[in-house]
Amino acid sequence: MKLDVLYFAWIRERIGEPREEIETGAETVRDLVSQLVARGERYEAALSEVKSYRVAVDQELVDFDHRLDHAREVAFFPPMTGG
Amino acid sequence: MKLDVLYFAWIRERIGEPREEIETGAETVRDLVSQLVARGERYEAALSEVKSYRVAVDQELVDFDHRLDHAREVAFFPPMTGG
Amino acid sequence: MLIRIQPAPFELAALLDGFGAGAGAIVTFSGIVRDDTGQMVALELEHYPGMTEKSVTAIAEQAQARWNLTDLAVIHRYGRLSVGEAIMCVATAARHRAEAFEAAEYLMDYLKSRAPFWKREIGPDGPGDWVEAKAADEDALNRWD
Amino acid sequence: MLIRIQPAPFELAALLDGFGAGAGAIVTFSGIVRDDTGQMVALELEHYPGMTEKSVTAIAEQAQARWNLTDLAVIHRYGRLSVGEAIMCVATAARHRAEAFEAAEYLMDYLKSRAPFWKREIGPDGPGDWVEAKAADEDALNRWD
Repeated sequence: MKLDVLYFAWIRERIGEPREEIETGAETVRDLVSQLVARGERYEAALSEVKSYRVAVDQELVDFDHRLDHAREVAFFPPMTGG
Repeated sequence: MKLDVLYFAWIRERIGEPREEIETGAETVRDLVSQLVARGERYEAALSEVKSYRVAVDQELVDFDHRLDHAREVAFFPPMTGG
Repeated sequence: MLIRIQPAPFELAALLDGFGAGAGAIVTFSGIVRDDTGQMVALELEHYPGMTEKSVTAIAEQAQARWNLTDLAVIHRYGRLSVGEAIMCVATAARHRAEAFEAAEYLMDYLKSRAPFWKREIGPDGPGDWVEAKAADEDALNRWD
Repeated sequence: MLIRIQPAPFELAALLDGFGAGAGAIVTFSGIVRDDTGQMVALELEHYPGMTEKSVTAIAEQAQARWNLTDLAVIHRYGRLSVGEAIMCVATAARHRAEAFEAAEYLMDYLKSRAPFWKREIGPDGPGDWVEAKAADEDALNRWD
């Protein structure tokens, strides 16, 4: 399956790009994170500490056990600081 | 002692005037209320139910036991409805 | 700190011009004449000249003592106000939102039950009932004890 | 209901023109860029185009479901905002003040921690630290459970 993966704020900076298309067999967000972290240093620096960031699948906040069955867009970002 | 006595809202309407000067020997607000109520129907209709209104002495809210020693102005009015 | 007791209308925008420099959070509350019955054309607000400004100032000073506000304003009108007109407003400015919200609610709770204003409904045939104070408004003060 | 996510400045006065017809109470909150350190010249707000409007709308709809509001507005900016500029505002209109205040605080609590915005401080030498989310802001959501 092909996923659009988006990065924001310091996660974007650590990975070095705002989005990429990823070919994956990941069943859950957690699987996708493992696959990304295995890509090397930049991804490890951005995504290894799962408590430091949030995930949205198709623009809805989800937890790490969320299934990616029909997902098209996954976004990783720090806790929000709006308002 | 001479006091300026002021009436507001429905108390003013029942008594029929907004203010009057009253010569009194009342020691407390409660004494003054008794003296006023004894003046007749209009005052009774306005002031006999002490739970239905408030009192200010020299423009500060007080309770009925408040002493009138150096008082100059006493006001009777319903519970406020500002805001 | 700005306190105004006046019959004239006011503009919230004008009040906020330059208000609360250095604040991170500004809260405003506006009270509007509301027609609940479909029978009201205006409110008549009576007040106690002399005591009104004094008590509103005292309420504002209590709020300033309690929260760290960078600015505070209260405008309260009296006289005849048509349905839809603004009766009053408060504005609070603080570094953080919780302070600004709490101070504005505190001001409203006290202005409602401790500032010497009395409202009467004016219907198509003239003056109607005096608005009665609500037990809920008196109770609201307890949360600040 | 008005929701706007935009880089451009906004005027609270323009927002309030005609806002909340029939309401007795209007509350507004404005968030302003604050310089706590004396070293900040601006904030840069990044957001998640697509998700932002969706999540702000969902938050606003939750507030409307929970309180009886006659009107509601949220404007939230993104991009570079100088110290002293308004970042965002909410406005709520209701019959009574408690509803308007609660709904405004609810909106703020959720916008703060659930709308996809991220702030970074810009100093005289360029981009500085990302603003960290506060535990207190996350905790503030619990009061609405």
